[in-house]
This record gives sequence, structure tokens and C-alpha cells, in this order.
Amino acid sequence: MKTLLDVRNISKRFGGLHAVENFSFAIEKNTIIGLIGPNGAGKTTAFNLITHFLPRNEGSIFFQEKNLKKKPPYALIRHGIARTFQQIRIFPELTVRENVLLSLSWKYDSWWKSFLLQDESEENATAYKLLSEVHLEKHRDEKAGNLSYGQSKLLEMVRTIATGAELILFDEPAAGVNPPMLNTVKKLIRNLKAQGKTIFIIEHNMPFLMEMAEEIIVMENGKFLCRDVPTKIQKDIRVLEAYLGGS
Amino acid sequence: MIEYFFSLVIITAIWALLAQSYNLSFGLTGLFNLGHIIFYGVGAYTAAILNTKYGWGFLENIGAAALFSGIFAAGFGLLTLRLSGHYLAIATLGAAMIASVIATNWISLTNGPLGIRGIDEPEIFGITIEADSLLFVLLYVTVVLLVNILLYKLFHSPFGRLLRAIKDDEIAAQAAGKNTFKAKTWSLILSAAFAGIAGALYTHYRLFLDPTIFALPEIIVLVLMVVVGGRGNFWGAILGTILVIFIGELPRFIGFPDSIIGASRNIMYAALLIGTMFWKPKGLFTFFEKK
Amino acid sequence: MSELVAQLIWNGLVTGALIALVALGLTLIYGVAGFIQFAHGEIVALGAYSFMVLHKLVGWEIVPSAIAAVISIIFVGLILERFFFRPVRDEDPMVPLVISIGLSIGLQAVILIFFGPNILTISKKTFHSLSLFGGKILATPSQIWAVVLAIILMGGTILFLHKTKIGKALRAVASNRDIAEVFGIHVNTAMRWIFGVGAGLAAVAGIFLGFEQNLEPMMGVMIAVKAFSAVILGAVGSVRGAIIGAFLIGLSESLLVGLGIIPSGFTAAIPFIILIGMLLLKPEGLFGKRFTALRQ
Amino acid sequence: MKYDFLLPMKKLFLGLGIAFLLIGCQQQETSKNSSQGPLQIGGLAPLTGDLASLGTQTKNLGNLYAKKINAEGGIHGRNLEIIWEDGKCNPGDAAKATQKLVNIDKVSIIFGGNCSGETLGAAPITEKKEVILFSSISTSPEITKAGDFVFRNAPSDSSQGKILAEYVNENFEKVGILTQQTDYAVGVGNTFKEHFSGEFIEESFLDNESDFKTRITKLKGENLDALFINSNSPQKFEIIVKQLQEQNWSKPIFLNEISSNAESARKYSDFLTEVGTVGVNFLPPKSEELKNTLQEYTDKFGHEAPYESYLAATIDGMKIIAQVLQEVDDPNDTKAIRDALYNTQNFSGLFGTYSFDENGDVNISHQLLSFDGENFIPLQE
Repeated sequence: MKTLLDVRNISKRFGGLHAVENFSFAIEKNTIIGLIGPNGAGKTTAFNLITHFLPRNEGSIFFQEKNLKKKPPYALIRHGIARTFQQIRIFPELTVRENVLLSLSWKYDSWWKSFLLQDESEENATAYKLLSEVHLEKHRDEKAGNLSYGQSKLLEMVRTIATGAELILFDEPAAGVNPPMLNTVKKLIRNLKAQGKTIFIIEHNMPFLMEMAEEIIVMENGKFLCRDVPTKIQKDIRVLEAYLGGS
Repeated sequence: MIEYFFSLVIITAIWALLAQSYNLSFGLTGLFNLGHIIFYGVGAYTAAILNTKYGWGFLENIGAAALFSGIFAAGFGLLTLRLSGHYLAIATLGAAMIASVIATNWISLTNGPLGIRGIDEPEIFGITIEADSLLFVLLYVTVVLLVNILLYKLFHSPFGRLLRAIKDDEIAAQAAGKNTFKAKTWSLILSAAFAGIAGALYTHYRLFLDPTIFALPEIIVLVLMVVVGGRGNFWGAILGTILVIFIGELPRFIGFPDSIIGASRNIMYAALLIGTMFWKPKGLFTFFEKK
Repeated sequence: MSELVAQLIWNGLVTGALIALVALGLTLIYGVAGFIQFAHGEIVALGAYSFMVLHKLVGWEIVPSAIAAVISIIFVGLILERFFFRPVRDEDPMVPLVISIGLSIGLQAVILIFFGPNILTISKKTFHSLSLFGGKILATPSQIWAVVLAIILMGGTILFLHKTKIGKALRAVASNRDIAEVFGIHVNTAMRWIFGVGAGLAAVAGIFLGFEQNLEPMMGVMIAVKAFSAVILGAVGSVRGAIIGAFLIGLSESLLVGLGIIPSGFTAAIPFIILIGMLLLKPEGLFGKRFTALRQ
Repeated sequence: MKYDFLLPMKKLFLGLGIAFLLIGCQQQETSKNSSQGPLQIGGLAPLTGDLASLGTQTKNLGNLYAKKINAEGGIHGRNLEIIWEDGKCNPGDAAKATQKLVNIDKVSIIFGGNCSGETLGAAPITEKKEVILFSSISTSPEITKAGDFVFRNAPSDSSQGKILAEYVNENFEKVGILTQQTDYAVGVGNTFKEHFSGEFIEESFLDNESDFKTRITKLKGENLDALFINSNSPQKFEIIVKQLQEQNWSKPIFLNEISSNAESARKYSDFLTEVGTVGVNFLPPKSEELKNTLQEYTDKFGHEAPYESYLAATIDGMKIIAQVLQEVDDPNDTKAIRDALYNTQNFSGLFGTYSFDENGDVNISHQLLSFDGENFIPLQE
């Protein structure tokens, strides 16, 4: 199995507080990995550091053996790392289809191409296919702002997938989603796995993780605690203590 | 009588182009730039200086004004576009103040407060076109129409879509793999270039130019036109311009006592701006918008 | 030479004190309400005009008319907050900003209609300047009071924010408006406090500005514009930063022009040359924390 | 579906056209300058802004004089009526106001502007339409060659700058100049500097600035012999003098024409008399008629006329216009009016007797005045 992502003791300090302290781990290609830990353990901060939305104080990150150094967040996405956000970030004023097209189509991004004939039929077809996977194709020409919470979450996931990234980071995909939609999420993630993608999920919904994740990494106040298959993690006292605030 | 009507149409055309250019950066992309009037002034002065010092004609000046304002905006953008929200508003307002001070003091270039006089009327294929004549109106409306077609294409293209996404949530746009800083800079450069054209049109109409073109009240009128029209709403900006200019001319005809004509106009502008933000944040002309 | 420099420093202190009073209000409003109040300059003008009405037309003495003027302007600040800014509080911060721009031109027009376009003097009395520090500095009583009172009010505001319960709650609300209740202050009360205190400080600045430069409807515009850049210079939301930013602008304007480093025609641009220069070198402002992309 | 994006554009411009035509025609009926009704002339003055007090005085005087003429039977039996428009002391607004007067009200004479910027803004429009533009106050040198239909019974600034410079050359070596950055003040400053042989240090300030403390401190440090206050309005002059007083300014002061305003100077009369103040203006000779007109103005409007010298010129201007309108048989024949104006020689008015030259200027020049604490009186050598 080839290592896709190799994170070497990254850390981030806000003033005196260590949000993440030399946190290291590696993720193999085409695996589904979970990341859990009590609130404030630094999970989302870790996501932000990996995707360069937040500059790190120390440590380095290798993706497909290339050091990512100081690349801006949008460049990482082109390299193949995409992510969703804890509070959903979609474009309310754009239509559902436009939301997906944004990460799908690159050809006409530069301004002078606006004066040429634009043919986005191919991208439109792909967008339609992706949206139908999450049953949103009916709403494709409505404004994304009119979608429900669950639908917005699915839209954000589809937009992230549409970037074509190899490694996709989902930040609490199951949170606040009703059961039928949860199945859609699961189906979505399994499809990604089938396509050879690698998925890294922050989640509190343990049954969801138990079913989906092949391995789970546990964090506690910014530091790595342990990593194991889901069944072992469930029984590990250290994890229970971390969650019950034993430390 | 018809000349007055023509002069109103010409002023409206120039302001419609300026408001539409502002609509591209402020309305569509959400760049709260209070210094947009600088590009209008730079375009106007480019045309005035090139015409009086080097004899450049109307068409060449339009190109030069667009180019120069665009280049100026590139530098200006690098300076200010790292900022967001209120930092950007204040820094650009300050830049407008600096521009006005430079135009007033750089006597050798702009002739300072004495202004530049004796600018030629537009000349196309050898025919000089008199101000306020029908030909003049047709010339200006055609130029504004053509430029608006370019703007229309920009608004309704993938690039326009990207700008709208940046306005909604710049972080999400970056998460979709877009270089938002580059897109914002181009949005500013293009909107400056079109504003520069509006400036050149003003110069070749008024035939006289002084630093008051950088005056602060002009900024508020621009914000008003785009807000009333609906930020990011292509047709809204044009209708917003017509409405604001119409209201601007109203006190003159209602016969308000002179001492409060200026003040009553400002009160109407204030009421319109505040009213729109309260009850119609999407602008008064949303019937053009997709629901 | 040293007399010239001493007088220039005094001029800078006076201008800086007035800008600081205006900037203080702006920073409080920006820190808690999240937007730059563009009509703050007109509140300065209203302060001067209301003092002039009480002192010159009604005929009260200086101190009672000043107190009455400041109180009436505090009410104006509360009214503006209640009717213009509360309804849009949860909107995108650009909405109240645009509304305050509308208010700015509206209030200027109202002042113009009530008091006419001509420049009015604020008081019939004329005050001869006193020489301080052994004749090195010439200062009028109003200038001396302006500096003294400004320092007292600034100190008072800082103590208020750091020592009193309400003050601490205001600072907490500044960092996160949603958890205001947790700090035992209702958001509306917080807003009333900052708009009231801000308007009061602006009214004080207006009165002294009236003594400095007579009264005209647009008198608030220039000092407000300088206060905006002082607020951003000091890193938005930090009271200390705004005060130091204000004095930095006041002193640099008087020293740079006074010593001939910058020609006097460029005076109006100095605050912004400093601001844009600083934004390039230290974008988070003199005292701000690193401005990360994520902190929306 | 291929969306014809031009469709809404066409609809819009159609709608725009109709809307404007409606406004246009609606104006058609209201104004006709036929030969029976009142004889309308245009009035252009700064009714708002810094110079509002000057504009309002011009308007009051114009209407006062029109009423007087109408009482004596008007012009060929028609009442004289003035339609006032606000030029706002800048070329842009003056041009817009002139558009309206020339194209809607179809006047044949415009009395005004007051600020030079207004007259220069209006001139290209009135010239093209061959409408007479008659100003009693604008003194910019560029008005001399502004056009064949442009007249004024006010002197040119070049005389103002020259006379001040000659006086200063005799009395002072090194002077400070405090100039407001507007077309009028910079124009006067330039002519002054041309004719001034001594050394000068110029400090300038923007229109919207009122803080002169630093500039005054700097000038005090230059051990000057005198200070030239070259502002664009009496209001700015007042603020400058207030701040000069506060910094114990001790050297003599001399003023340009707009600042030589008695009403403003009286507010600081002890200071100004103590340091010695010389101004310049085109001051009418003291005459019975002038005193009565001043009194009449005060009774009618409840306050003194703020600009005494301009009052005299404005009344003379109205007299000349009325006289010329009487002479020509058709009041709409602007060429006849123009020739009548050129032929107006040795007109005797409040201002003494003067004649029009081939540029439409008159041979009045500024006089040097000194401030005696109450008024500006001719300077005794």
C-alpha cells in the first residue's frame, strides 16, 4: 500500500495555547480513516493545517511524496487534497448546479475567456450525474440558499468531490443529517472508495464511524493519543477517559 | 429644449457605464472599494492630458484611459486586495483622498486647481461632434452600449460565476480550488478600465477638468446607484443610475427654495440608500433576477 | 528652532487628542457592532452645533451648555442605534456600513437646512492664548482643556473597559457577540453602551473642534476620516491602538508639514499615507493579532 | 434555449428613450418666452456652499432692482423677471444650470455667475447659443477672452495681483502666502508672484481643510515681514485670522479681494488693526444712492449686505442690463444687445463712470484699502 499523505509533527500555537502539538500520522492510498477526539482536541485545526487554510508553526506535510511547503489552499486542491467545513460553506446566491460547476470547470476561469464561446455541456453532464447521486438534481436550477440543512451538507460534499481530489477530508459529514440522508452519505463514501479515492473523516457519530472507517486516529488536547481498528478503539480505556474528560 | 434632454441622456450614459463598472467589483465580487472614483478621475485626466499635450483624439483616449486606469488598478489592487471588509473600505477611501491631493498639487501634470481647459470635442473619421447634438448622444450611447455588452458577457460567464462565488464565501471558493486573489485583482482591473473609459467620456463632454472630480460626494452617489440597482444585478445598475439621476434633477424642477436644493437632494439620496438597505437589500429591480 | 518644534508638538497633541476622542467611539462601535460608523463625523458636528445653540443662542455658560450638549448627543447616538442599526444587526456587516454612509449625507443635509451654509462662531467670547512652558508654547484655554479632558476620558474609558463588570462584558462581546449573555450582558445593552459612550466622546470632540475651527455643516468629515485611519492603524477593536494611532496621525501631520518634510498641500493625505504604508508592513495593525484567513 | 441577451437590452433602451421623451415634452409647455408675458432673464449665483451668502445677496439685489424697474413701468411695459439657478461656485454645476436656463427657459441674457468658475463653466454654453453672459463679480483674467457674448463690470484679477504686488514690493522683502487651492485663489496667487520681486514662502491648503495651526507655526518660524491671506471665501479668512490671533501673530497682513470683507474682519477688528491689515477691492465711491441702497437692503432682508463692494457692482450690472434692454427693440435679439453693451460708454453708476472695451471688460481696477477696525477704506499713501 503506498502512503498518500505523510504528516510529520505539525503543531500550531495560538498565543500560549497549543491547539495542535507535533501531531504525526500517515494515510495509505484508497483507505477510509476516521479522526476522533473530545471537543477542543484540535481535530478541525489539524484539518486546517493539512489543507493550509491555517499556517502551521512547525512540521511538514508530504502528499504523494511531494513536500507541500507553503502552497496556498487553492493550489493544494489542484494537487488533490479537498475538504468540507464544520459549518457548511456553500454559495447561497448561486444555483445548486453552479455550486458544483465551480469546482468542476477550470477551462473558462480566466476573464478574457468570457468573450469566447463557452461549452460547458460536458461539465453540466458530470454535475447532473453527481447531483443525482445525492438526489439533488431536481433542485439544480434553484438557488443553493433555498436548500435544507441536510441538502446543503450533501451539496458541499458533492462540490468537494467534484474537484476530483485524491484525498477528501470530510468534517463531521454525519452531524445533523436524518437517517435516509445518512445512507446517501454512506453510499457516497463507498462510491469514492470504489473509485480509488482516499477519505479522512472527523466524526462524533461512533456507529457511523464503526461502519465506515478502516482505522481510527484519536486526538486529545492537540496531541496524538492512539490509532487502531474501530473495534479496538471502542474498547480502549484511554479513549473513554479522553472523552469523559478524565485527564 | 431638446439639448437639455440630450445632456441628461449623455450624463446618464456616462454614469450608467461608471455604475456598471463599479457593479462588477463592488456589486458582483463584493469588493467594498470606496475609492472607485480614482479610476474615473485617472481615466478623465489621462484623456485630458493626452488630448491637450499630445493631441490624442477621442478613440485613442478611450483606449489609453482604459489601459492606464487598469494598470493603476493593478498596483492599487496589490496594495489593498489583501485586506477585506472595513480595512479595504477605509484604505480605498484614503487612496481617493490621496488622489485628490496629488491632482491638486502636481501642477506640471494636471495644472492643479486651475484645471485643464480647451479639451477638443470628440472627432470620429474627421467629423467633430458638437456637445449636446444628436450625433453626440448617439456616439456616447453606442460606446456605453458596446462596453456594456462586454460587461454583460463578463457578468454571465464562468468568470462572473467565480466572482459571485467569491462574494458569497471566499474561503469556500478557495476550497473549490480557485485562486481568489487573482480573480479579485482582475475584477478590480477590469472595473477600473471601464471606469477609466467613463472618465474619458466625461472629459470629452465637459471639455474642462479639475481635481473636484475626485470629490467624496461622488463616491456616495456611486454606492447608491449600485445598491439601489441591486448589487451584482446587471440591469439593476443601469436602472439604478437612471433613478438616481432622475431624483438628482427633481429638486431643480419642483422649485425647492434654492438654499436647500442641494440639501434636499442629499436627503432624498440618504432616504433612498437607507430604505433600500432596510427593505430591499437585493435592490429595487429584482424582477431581472433568477428566483 | 526648539520653540518651533515645541509648538508643533503641542499642535500635534491637540489635533491628536480630538482625533482620539472620535476614534475611541469608532473603535468601541467597530469592536462590538462590527462596522465602521461613517456618520460619526456628523455626530461630532451635531455636538458642536448643539453646544453653540445652548451657549450662544440660549445664553448658558460654557460648562452647563457643554454638559447639556454632550447628554443630548448621547441620546442622538442611542436613537441612531435603536432605529438604524439594531434592525440590521445580524446582517452582513457591510449593510450597517452602507446605512451609516446614508446617515452621514442625510445628517449633513439636516444641519445645512437648520443652521444654513455659513460658518458660525461657537461663542461670542474670544480667548487669548496663554504661554506655557516658559513661553515656548502658545495654547488657548480650549486647547489645554481639550488635551486634559481627552486624556481623562481616554483613561476613564480604558479603566471602564478593564475594571468595571459592564466594561469586561463589552470586551467579551467584542470577541464573540453570540456568547454575550454568558457574560451577563444583553446584546442590546452592550450596543446602547457603545453607541452612547461613542456619541458622547464625539460630542466632546465636536465642542473643542468648534472652538478650534468655527462651525460648518461639513466640519465633521475631515476629522472622522482621520479617525477612521487611526482606528485601523491601531488594529481595529483595540482601544489603546486607536488612541496611539490618533496621536501618531496628529503629531506626524504637524511635524512632517511644520518641519517642511512634506509640502503643506499634502497635509490631508498624510493620515492615509501612514495607513497604507502600515497596512503593507504590518497588516494586522500595530497591536492586532495575526489576521488569519479563517477569522471571518 | 439560445437566450438572446440583446432582447432585454433593446427593451430597456426603448423604455429609457420613452421615459426621457416624456420628461422632455412635459417641459415643453411650461416655458415660453413669447413677447407678451414677463421679460425673463436668467440669474446664476452660488446659492449653496461656502459662497452662499454672496449668491443670496446677488439674488436679493437682482430681485430688489427688478421690482423697482417694474414699479416704474418695466421694460417696454413688460415686467422684468429673473429665474435664479444655483451655480454652486463650480464650473460643472454652473454648466448644468446654464443648460437649463438656455435650453428650457430660453433666456437671452444670464446675469451671473459670481464665482469665476461659474462664469467660465457657463461661457462655452452661452457662447454657442449666443446668449449674453453678464457678470458683476467674476474677476478671473480668463473671462476677458471667454467670448464675444461675455461681459462683466468687475475688474480682472490680474489687476488685483499686480496692485497688491506693487504695494508689497515697496514695503516688505520677505512675505508668507497662505493660498487656498481653488482656481480663483491660485489665479490671484500666480499674478501676485509674477509681479512680486521679493522672497516668498507659500503654504497651501485644500478646500475642505480648516486646521491652519501647523502652517501658521511654520510661517512664524520664517521671520517674515508680512503674510498674504489668499483664501477663496470670507469664512476661510475668518478661521485663518482666528488661528493667527491664537498664535500671537504680530506681522502685517494683506488680503485678496474675497477676504477683504468688512463683516468678517470686524469680528477680529482689534487684532487686525493692531497688526495692520491691507486689502484690495473695487470699492465704490461713497455716495448718497449707495447709502440708501445699503439701508434699503438691511430693512428688507433684516441684515446688512455682507459684500458691500459687490452690492454696488451688482446694482450697476442690473442698471446696465435694464438700460440695454430698453435700447434694443427686440429683447430676444442677443446680437443687438451685444452691440448695445459694447457701445455703452461712460456709464455712470454707483461705481463711478466706466466704459466697456472690445473684450467686454470695463476699465475699473482694484484699489488698495486698509482696515480701520470698522470698514475697508481707501489706503492713503
